[in-house]
Amino acid sequence: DPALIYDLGGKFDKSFNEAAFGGAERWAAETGGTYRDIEMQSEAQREQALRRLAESGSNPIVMTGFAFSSVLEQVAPDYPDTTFAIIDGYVDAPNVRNINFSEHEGSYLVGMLAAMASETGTVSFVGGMDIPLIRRFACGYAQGAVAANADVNVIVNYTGTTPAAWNDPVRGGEITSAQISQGSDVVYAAAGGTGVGVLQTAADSGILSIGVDSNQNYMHPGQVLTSMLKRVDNAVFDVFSAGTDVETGSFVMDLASGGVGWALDENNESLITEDMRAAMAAAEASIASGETVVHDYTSDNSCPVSVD
Amino acid sequence: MELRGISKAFGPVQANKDINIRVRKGTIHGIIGENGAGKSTLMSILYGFYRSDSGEVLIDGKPTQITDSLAAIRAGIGMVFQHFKLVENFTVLENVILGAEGGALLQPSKARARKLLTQLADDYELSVDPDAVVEDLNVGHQQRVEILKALYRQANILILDEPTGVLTPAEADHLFRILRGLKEQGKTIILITHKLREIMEVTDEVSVMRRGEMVATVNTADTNPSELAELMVGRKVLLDVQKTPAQPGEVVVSVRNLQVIDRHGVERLRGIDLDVRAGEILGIAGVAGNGQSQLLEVLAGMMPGTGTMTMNGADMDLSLRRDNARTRREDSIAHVHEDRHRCGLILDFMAWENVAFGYHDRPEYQKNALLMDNAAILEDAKGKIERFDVRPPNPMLTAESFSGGNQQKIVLAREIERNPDLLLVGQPTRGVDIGAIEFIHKRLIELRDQGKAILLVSVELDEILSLSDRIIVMFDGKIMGERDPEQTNAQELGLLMAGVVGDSVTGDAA
Amino acid sequence: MSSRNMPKWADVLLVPLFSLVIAFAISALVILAIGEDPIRAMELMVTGSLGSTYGWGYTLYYTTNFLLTGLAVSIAFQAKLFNIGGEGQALIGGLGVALVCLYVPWPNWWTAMIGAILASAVFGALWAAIPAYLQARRGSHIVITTIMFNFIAASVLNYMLSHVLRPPASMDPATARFASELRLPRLADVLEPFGIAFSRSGPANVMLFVALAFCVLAYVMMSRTKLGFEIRAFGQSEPAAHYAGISAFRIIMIAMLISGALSGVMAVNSVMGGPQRLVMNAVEGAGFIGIAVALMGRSHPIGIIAPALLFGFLFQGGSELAIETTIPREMIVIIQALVIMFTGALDNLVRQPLEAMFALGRRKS
Amino acid sequence: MDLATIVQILESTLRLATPLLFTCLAGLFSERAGIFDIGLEGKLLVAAFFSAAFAFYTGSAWLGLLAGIAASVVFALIHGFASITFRGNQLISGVAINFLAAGMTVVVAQSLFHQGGRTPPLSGNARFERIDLPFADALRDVPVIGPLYSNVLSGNSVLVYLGLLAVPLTWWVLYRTRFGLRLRAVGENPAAVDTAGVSVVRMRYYAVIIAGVLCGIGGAYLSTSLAAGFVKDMSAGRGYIALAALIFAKWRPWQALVAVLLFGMLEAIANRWPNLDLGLITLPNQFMAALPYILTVVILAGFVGKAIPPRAGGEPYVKER
Ligand SMILES: Nc1ncnc2c1ncn2[C@@H]1O[C@H](COP(=O)(O)OP(=O)(O)OP(=O)(O)O)[C@@H](O)[C@H]1O
Ligand SMILES: Nc1ncnc2c1ncn2[C@@H]1O[C@H](COP(=O)(O)OP(=O)(O)OP(=O)(O)O)[C@@H](O)[C@H]1O
Ligand SMILES: [Mg+2]
Ligand SMILES: [Mg+2]
Repeated sequence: DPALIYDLGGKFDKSFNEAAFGGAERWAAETGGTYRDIEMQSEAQREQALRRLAESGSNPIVMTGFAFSSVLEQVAPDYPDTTFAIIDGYVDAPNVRNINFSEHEGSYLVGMLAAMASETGTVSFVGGMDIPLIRRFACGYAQGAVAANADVNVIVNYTGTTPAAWNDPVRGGEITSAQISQGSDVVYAAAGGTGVGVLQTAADSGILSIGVDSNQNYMHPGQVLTSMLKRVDNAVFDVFSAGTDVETGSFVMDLASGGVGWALDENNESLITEDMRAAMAAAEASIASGETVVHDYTSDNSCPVSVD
Repeated sequence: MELRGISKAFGPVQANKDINIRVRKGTIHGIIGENGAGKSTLMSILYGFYRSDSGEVLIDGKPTQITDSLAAIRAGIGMVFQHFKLVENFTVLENVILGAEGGALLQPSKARARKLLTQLADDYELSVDPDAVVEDLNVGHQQRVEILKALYRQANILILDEPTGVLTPAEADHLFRILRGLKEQGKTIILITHKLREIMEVTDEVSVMRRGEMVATVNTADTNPSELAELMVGRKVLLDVQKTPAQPGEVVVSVRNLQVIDRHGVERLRGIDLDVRAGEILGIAGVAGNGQSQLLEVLAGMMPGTGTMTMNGADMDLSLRRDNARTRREDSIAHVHEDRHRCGLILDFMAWENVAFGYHDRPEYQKNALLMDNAAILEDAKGKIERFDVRPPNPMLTAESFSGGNQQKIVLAREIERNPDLLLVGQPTRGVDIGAIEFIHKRLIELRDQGKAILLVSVELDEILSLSDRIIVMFDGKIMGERDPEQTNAQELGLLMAGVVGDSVTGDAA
Repeated sequence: MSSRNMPKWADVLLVPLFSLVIAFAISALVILAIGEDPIRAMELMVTGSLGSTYGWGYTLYYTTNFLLTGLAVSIAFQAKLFNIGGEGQALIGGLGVALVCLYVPWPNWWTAMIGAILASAVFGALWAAIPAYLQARRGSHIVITTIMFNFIAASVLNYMLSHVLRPPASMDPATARFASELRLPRLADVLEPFGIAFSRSGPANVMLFVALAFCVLAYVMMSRTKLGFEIRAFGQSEPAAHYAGISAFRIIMIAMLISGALSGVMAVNSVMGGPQRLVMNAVEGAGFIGIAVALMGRSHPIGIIAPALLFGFLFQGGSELAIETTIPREMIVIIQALVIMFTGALDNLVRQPLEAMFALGRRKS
Repeated sequence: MDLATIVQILESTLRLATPLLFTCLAGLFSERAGIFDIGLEGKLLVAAFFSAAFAFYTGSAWLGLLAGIAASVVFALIHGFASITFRGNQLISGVAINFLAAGMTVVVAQSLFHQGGRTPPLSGNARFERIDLPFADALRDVPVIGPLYSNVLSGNSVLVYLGLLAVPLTWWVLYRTRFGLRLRAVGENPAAVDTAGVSVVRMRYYAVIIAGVLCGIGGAYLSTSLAAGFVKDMSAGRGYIALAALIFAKWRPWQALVAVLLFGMLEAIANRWPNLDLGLITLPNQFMAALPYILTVVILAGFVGKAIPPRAGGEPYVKER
């Protein structure tokens, strides 16, 4: 059977891990198959969780989160017959499938929407843990906002420097309040479970928010501008469907391949004007064709627009 | 008021056995008995602080259930405990109203209480500043607060548990005046003490307790001190200890201008000078709390002081920057602490471990540089237990499973068998039965006869008189005078203990 | 804690045992309440932790942690000091391990292990030293200060891992991996020469033997040396220790330094023995479990071995439970809480009826 | 720093100080009565969970509040049972309470909601509404006072005001009522209270129950006001910070308010500027997070005035040895 290990935010973070869970569930529903999954409680348990699944014969094993990289590097060689898939990480081993997303591209799109929807000309970003991966979101978002409105002011904050940053809604809410007092009227949360607090505070204070990873538009209908979709669900679904034959190597899921995108549904229809839709369509086409290149923060650890 | 068939056990200790006692209304009734006879326990039961295992209480002829202190208060009983029950950082007023506020809000209660207190103060010579914080008051005044508490609750029966133990004679006299005044107002007073003089002075009737039992109740007018003493200890008191005259030798320890201020900033010793010679017992008499305990602790290196102290000619460091109790032991000073439960023993340690306690770093107890030689200690302990007739003679029992007298023997065995040049002894026979007392006294004399110096502190005048070769009386941290036991008596010492030299009272005792 | 009314063996064995039974019974009720089968849960825990050498590999790994933290709490308890700061001391000990493993070119694993033990002991001891000093000199309540130091330690580690020790390319708040020569031999390696096959996956390693050796050493120290005598005396009665000339300052400092050092050494197991790098929260609450272990083991250096194994079993069994059932891993936190409550705070609930029973028995005979 | 920033920091301070305030006052009642309470964290956590869970089921934040209080009081009674009735070690009992709460909340949440130890997000009446104080709108434009009144003071959850009222109320109860006199006395010298005819056990139970109620409100605030639902470990050490504030305040109510506002402000500042640039040095987030604990240790060390706890604190009251 295939198996899935979630990162510390937990299976029900409404975002990244929940997307993975959604993919696994979809696979189970469609194929009638069964799978195992594990939520860890602490950093120190990563290795045990991974080994436990490998020991008990699960194959392939998908894990969500860059933080597994270092552990998988150790574990993968011990189980040569098991295929591992890591989302957001990179491990150079023959039995590992590395899946990465072009979050900067998706973030670019929602950044444009944010700038277009903003009345104050100030938009903001709440990141989870302050790491290059999340800066990639921030950087894409800022580029998109600037592209839509050259005078836009982008405020960027991170929740913390440890995994606890993924699961601190109270702090997320407070940071959002601070951003609102600085004039922001659209906030983008790329912070796992912390984002729940960001979206909540935004809704409470009557400003717009942007969800991440999963489609979070439903959480506050009419108050979430859109969600940056990161199709972790598809990634998991693909691996589970391929089963033990899953291809190893590195795979990038970008806008062109449908790996990232933005959400439009009945909850946010009214917020997205015709102009916005048109702008989105143009931008998507331009990025997919390679005409517009969104700078990837992690390629050189820098951003053309400030994201500190 | 009457108590019938009261019994109370604390675990294995039977503190009260089938006690019957009647106290007539409007009298002062004394209860005497040795330490540990069960006096406090009995009164605590009457006050509902402890619950008796069996027996009943009758007040004005009516059986009364005294389940807790509230019930006792309601029955009109007030009690002044041996150890005051005051909230030290509250004011007098707050202490007085605590539990009897008379309303949910404090301000009106306080106003009411303030008025009543002034009145009580006038009626009974009980003046205390209602706004003073209790911990700033001296013991005499604290005791007045306790009495006021009881009167404020309109107590008709007032119990005082050893009220004079901590008082100067002048304060005690003042207290007795108060008590007589209360009696005239029709209150009933129960006075617990083991001082015969006080019984004779103020009581109308007296009951005697011995080892948890009530042995007699007599009219004070019909009895005399020696009869009471006999009743108390259960046989003719042989207070004379067989001993030969002392042959004092060299000065072993010499103390000059010793002063001590304790942790709370209270002056405990105000310039003590004394010498103890080899082969003599120097007894220190005094009311508890006049600095005797501190004197022993300073000499034993448990408490810092100023002044000079030489031991066998060598200077000791009184500041305790270099010295401590351990180095004093190395300088051949042994110490039998007055509180064997708190200090002298580790109750949870076995007897054999207690025998090494304090000397556990001695070379004879070490196997090598790292390990102790437990077998050697055990062997040593067996010998000491045998020689000091500790019962049961089992070194593997924990110290707390021995009776008080046997615990004291363990301590003495440990300290005396070290053959110290100077032995400091505090209250050697407190809470110890008669047989053990004789044994302990004999051992102390023996040590003296071996040419060792002994400094003895005791609140028991008889003990001081019969053991000492010289007697020093302490009062308020000072030495009031020195007497030869052959040429003095309890009366004279009593006056000195009260701070009376010749005919004048020193200090601001009153 | 001792009692006149009961034989010592009953006090040492029966009281913790009954407490444990109550704690387990309540836990079973909780499992039942959330709709799971406690018997099956127990079976799963037993097979998962003791049913294979893979399980044993983890059980004994956790046991090693708890032996060391349990010992740490015990030594402090013996001096009547409640060191609740084992968690922080172990975190800082982990920092010591990481520093010597990363920056000292050790020739082989065992020199590295000795170096790491020394470093972690020093780091842990230093972290305990400030609360100890404040208690000894200024009377600051050691329970409160050690709690505060746990949080401060977490912040220090958090800062070190996110800003100082994290390799430039890495996104994890964790140090780089140590050189592979420094990997401690696991039980599989140790048992191989004896022809015993043991799973290579479980991280139990030579530190288990080091921890057991520390237990024996601590036992000898407490029962056979002057220092142990003085620590016990001080713990039983501070005034008596003063009377005997035992310096309170010295005993508080030494007991806490030993305690902190032992907590620190625990990190050698969980850092060098486990992930081979320092990660966030490498201690995983072992500092607190040490309290439960010490309470059950009556603070006896040998007495804590069985409870440490019990908690190792619970810890490993608990993670199996989380995988195999819908019972979350936090179930073992509940069990841990109940054990601490019943053996530590509600001791009298078990003791009083037992004492009454013994008193009754004595009266009859 | 402009006024808007200051106003935002103060707003945030008040919000973040509120759970600390309730918890700190809880500790004050308990410890003033001689019962040490390091189980504040656990009570806060368990209250946060149960109020969120009940608010979710009933759709009413007020019912959630009651459930949170009930849960917290149950935990307080366990503490009382161990430390008053069975005269156990209060510190150990507190530690156990904290673990029990940490485990219990997740296990129950998982079994009820299957969301990894969370409750579903709360909305509408399941959360406490914000209340606008009178004249908030009218005064908004008055310089300085306006924003302070209209933004900082006004527009908070009803529980924030309850917390602010609890301070004078606590002071009044403690120093102006019979109950307060007895409560303080029982923490200083229980034997005095006992011999005065007042039950020590009863007084101490009252105290721990009040502590339970206050922690319950604090926990409810956390999950149904400050946040919109429960997440695992959401108390995040606030119980310990409250304990620190209690020591900081030397067990006095007004000072407790000052202490929690100070600690709340530290948290607000750390949220606003993760790395606080002071010109000469940059203080990392972690330093700000550790500051309450560091300050408390400094206070405990007695370098800044001595913190003397209630004298009978931590000791079970034993009449017969
Ligand atoms: N709370 C207690 N727990 C256990 N034993 C006690 C307790 N109180 C008193 N005892 C024991 O009961 C016996 C009687 O003690 P009690 O205090 O009544 O004597 P007393 O006559 O008042 O003596 P003293 O003159 O020393 O005050 C003693 O053996 C004492 O050790
Ligand atoms: N007969 C009496 N003599 C002296 N004091 C009394 C008497 N009856 C009641 N009191 C005192 O009056 C006060 C009020 O009694 P009440 O029964 O209301 O106290 P309580 O219920 O213990 O107090 P609280 O409700 O404040 O905790 C108590 O302090 C009690 O001690
Ligand atoms: Mg007495
Ligand atoms: Mg009432």
